[in-house]
Amino acid sequence: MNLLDFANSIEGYLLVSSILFVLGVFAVLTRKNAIGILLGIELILNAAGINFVAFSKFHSAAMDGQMVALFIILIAAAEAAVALAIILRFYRLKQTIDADEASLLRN
Amino acid sequence: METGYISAFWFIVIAAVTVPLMLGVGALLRPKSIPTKKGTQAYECGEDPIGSAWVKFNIRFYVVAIIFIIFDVEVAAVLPAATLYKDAVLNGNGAWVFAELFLFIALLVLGLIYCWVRGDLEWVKGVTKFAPKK
Amino acid sequence: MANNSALFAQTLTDWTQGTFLAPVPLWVWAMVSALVVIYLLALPFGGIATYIERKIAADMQDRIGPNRVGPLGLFQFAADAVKMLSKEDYVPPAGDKFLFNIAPVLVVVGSCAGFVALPLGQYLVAGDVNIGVFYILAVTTLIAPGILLGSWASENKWSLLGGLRSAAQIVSYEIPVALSILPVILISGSLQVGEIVKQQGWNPDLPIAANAHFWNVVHNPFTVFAFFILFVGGLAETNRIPFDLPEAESELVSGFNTEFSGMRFGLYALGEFVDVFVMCAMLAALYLGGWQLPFLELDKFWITLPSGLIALIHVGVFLVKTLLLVFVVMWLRWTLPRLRVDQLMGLCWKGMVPLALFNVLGTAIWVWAFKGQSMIQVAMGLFSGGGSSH
Amino acid sequence: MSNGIKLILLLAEILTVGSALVVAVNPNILYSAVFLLFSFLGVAVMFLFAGADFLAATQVVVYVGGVTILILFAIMLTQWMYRLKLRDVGSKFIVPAVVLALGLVPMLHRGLTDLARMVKAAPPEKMSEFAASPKTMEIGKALLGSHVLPFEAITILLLGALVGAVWLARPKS
Repeated sequence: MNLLDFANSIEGYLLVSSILFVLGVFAVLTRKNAIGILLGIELILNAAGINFVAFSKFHSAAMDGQMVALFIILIAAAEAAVALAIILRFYRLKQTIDADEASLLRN
Repeated sequence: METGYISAFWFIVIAAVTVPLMLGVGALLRPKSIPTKKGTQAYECGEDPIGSAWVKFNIRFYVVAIIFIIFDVEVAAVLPAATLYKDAVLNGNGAWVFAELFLFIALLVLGLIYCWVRGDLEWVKGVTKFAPKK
Repeated sequence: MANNSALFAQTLTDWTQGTFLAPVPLWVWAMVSALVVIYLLALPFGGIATYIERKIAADMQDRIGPNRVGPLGLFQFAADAVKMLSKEDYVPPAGDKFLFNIAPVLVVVGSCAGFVALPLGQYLVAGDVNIGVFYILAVTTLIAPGILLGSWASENKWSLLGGLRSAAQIVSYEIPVALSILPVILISGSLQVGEIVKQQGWNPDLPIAANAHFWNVVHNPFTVFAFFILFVGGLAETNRIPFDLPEAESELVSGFNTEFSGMRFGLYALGEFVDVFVMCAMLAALYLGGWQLPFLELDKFWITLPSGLIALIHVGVFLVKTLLLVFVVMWLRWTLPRLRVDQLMGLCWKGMVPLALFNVLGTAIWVWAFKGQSMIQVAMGLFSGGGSSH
Repeated sequence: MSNGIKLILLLAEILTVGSALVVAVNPNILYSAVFLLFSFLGVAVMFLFAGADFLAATQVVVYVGGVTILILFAIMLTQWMYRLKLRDVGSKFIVPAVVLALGLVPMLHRGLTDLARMVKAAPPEKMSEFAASPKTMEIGKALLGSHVLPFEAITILLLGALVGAVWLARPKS
């Protein structure tokens, strides 16, 4: 199987999705910056979306996977809005967005 | 995938290539530039800039963007149902799609009213009206 | 694959069947169509528009305007291009070089890619993709990050302020724009621009029931408002007066492109004019019937016209409608004062968004009540006494 | 599908992965955000090739036009940039993270491909037919029919998110 066919097969899609997921986890673990952690989470959500869309085409040829991927996109937007609002609130409180500073459960 | 997207691909590639192409043609044509002290400063009408331009800005922009993203997502989500509406009406079962559209509009209006009433749509924040002391 | 025949590339493939060009594959024709549309329509439009804008400005202020280069100053834009190409290429040393270089690419790609789904004629569309309108909305969103990143990379206070204003303005006005496209989708039941245009014909010889409804702008009372909201939203999305706060010269020098000089500035300006064209063309296609001649259907004409001539007439009609809208955009520039930033946001969120939502609801009720017929169809049905045509 | 078109997909996948790599490792948070934009675009192209045209446009509209702008605003509005220079390096998790990343990719990919083999694949002709058909109306039917409950739940969730996010972002007097 050559590279072009691999790219257009479910294995290719799954490989991209796995790498994206792992890079997302990596970013979440290594970033100190709260926005950096959010970037990692966005990567993870995209990886999940690719997964659903790939299975939707290659394994059922039906809409179910795409529906879930659509829901992921919709929820990801809500998540980004709330997460960034939290970051803003945290910044007002501490004048920093270093996630390590967020260990206290009170002001 | 439709054939139309092949055109889209070429449009994007050619538009992207146009930018370095034009800059490259310019590089061949123009005389060599001699940087001066004033010329390499950030332009502030001839004054020497004080401090970096990368400073923190007001959060109003941010609140607008938060409201925007939720509305954007809702509009994107209602498009598929909207394409079905005409056929559904002509086939006599438009009520279900209409209910969906109505719910969507009602939710957007609710969100808008909340932001409006709580003053999040005001650009000028924190300015209280002058109230004379008793 | 539906509507293959509507593709520019497919048309070229069909035309060249039996000639020596027959073995040329489809993707080459797709590339040719992209080259033709971008280099012979989009970019020249951006250049000539600067000349026309100055000429209109001069006429409105009782001046002569550019009149030195060529007859009537017609080659002014060529002189401008040479000037821009030969100017110093300035990259702010304190700024961010990578982002400074990538920002114009995003702006130009975002505006040029919108052309793909615009039907210049019935069979002259680069790619009449199924998600048409949504595709245009999607690719034009690339412009806002482009402007924001370019302004940040300049390391200039004017730039950053202008870029932030611009991004906030573009994203805010995207909501009324998207909501004003929704009535058209409710009426047409399709996102495909070619299909939407096709439904806007009107032939007086046909009975009402067999006719397509007329232009969407007069489909029902609500679409008239939706048309105006889309137009005003388009002005704001393209940073045109009265919404040109991001580059307000009296307060922000030149806004987000203060540090862009020479051809870099030229590309920004070009991208902006192309974006104006895409906006106006979208408006013409969605609400003003695109390539449809009013009250005529050329293929049902009393003599059969050659298909090439029909295609040319279609392109001409579409361009006339679009350029008229572009003219109005330029006209407004010398008519209206600039809004203040709080008025700008107030107009969007407190004025246009509620009105656009109301239009969507009103159109939905109209389509339901009159079974998708337009005002004209309903009125003619009443006068002829025939009642509903269904 | 011809080889040229498959090449576009391959390039999009490389763009996705390469940009994601920059997102994960670049110390400059602003560059991470910019490359996240390119990663989103690559994913949109992958969606397009998998027959999800509407989803691809939604991806661009929501992520590129919405989330990226929001993140860029957040970076530009919360950082004292001239002091921090946007550096974001060093964390006590860096060694376990590298080990985890190197180990996790083959594991995940192996597991997912095994899963893909276990599930019965769609016949090739059905697959290509599915990839070529327009999806907007299909999605509309599913949203109004089989998936109506999650869809309504998500619309209400979005309203809640709007109220919550705006409440959080509001300055307290």
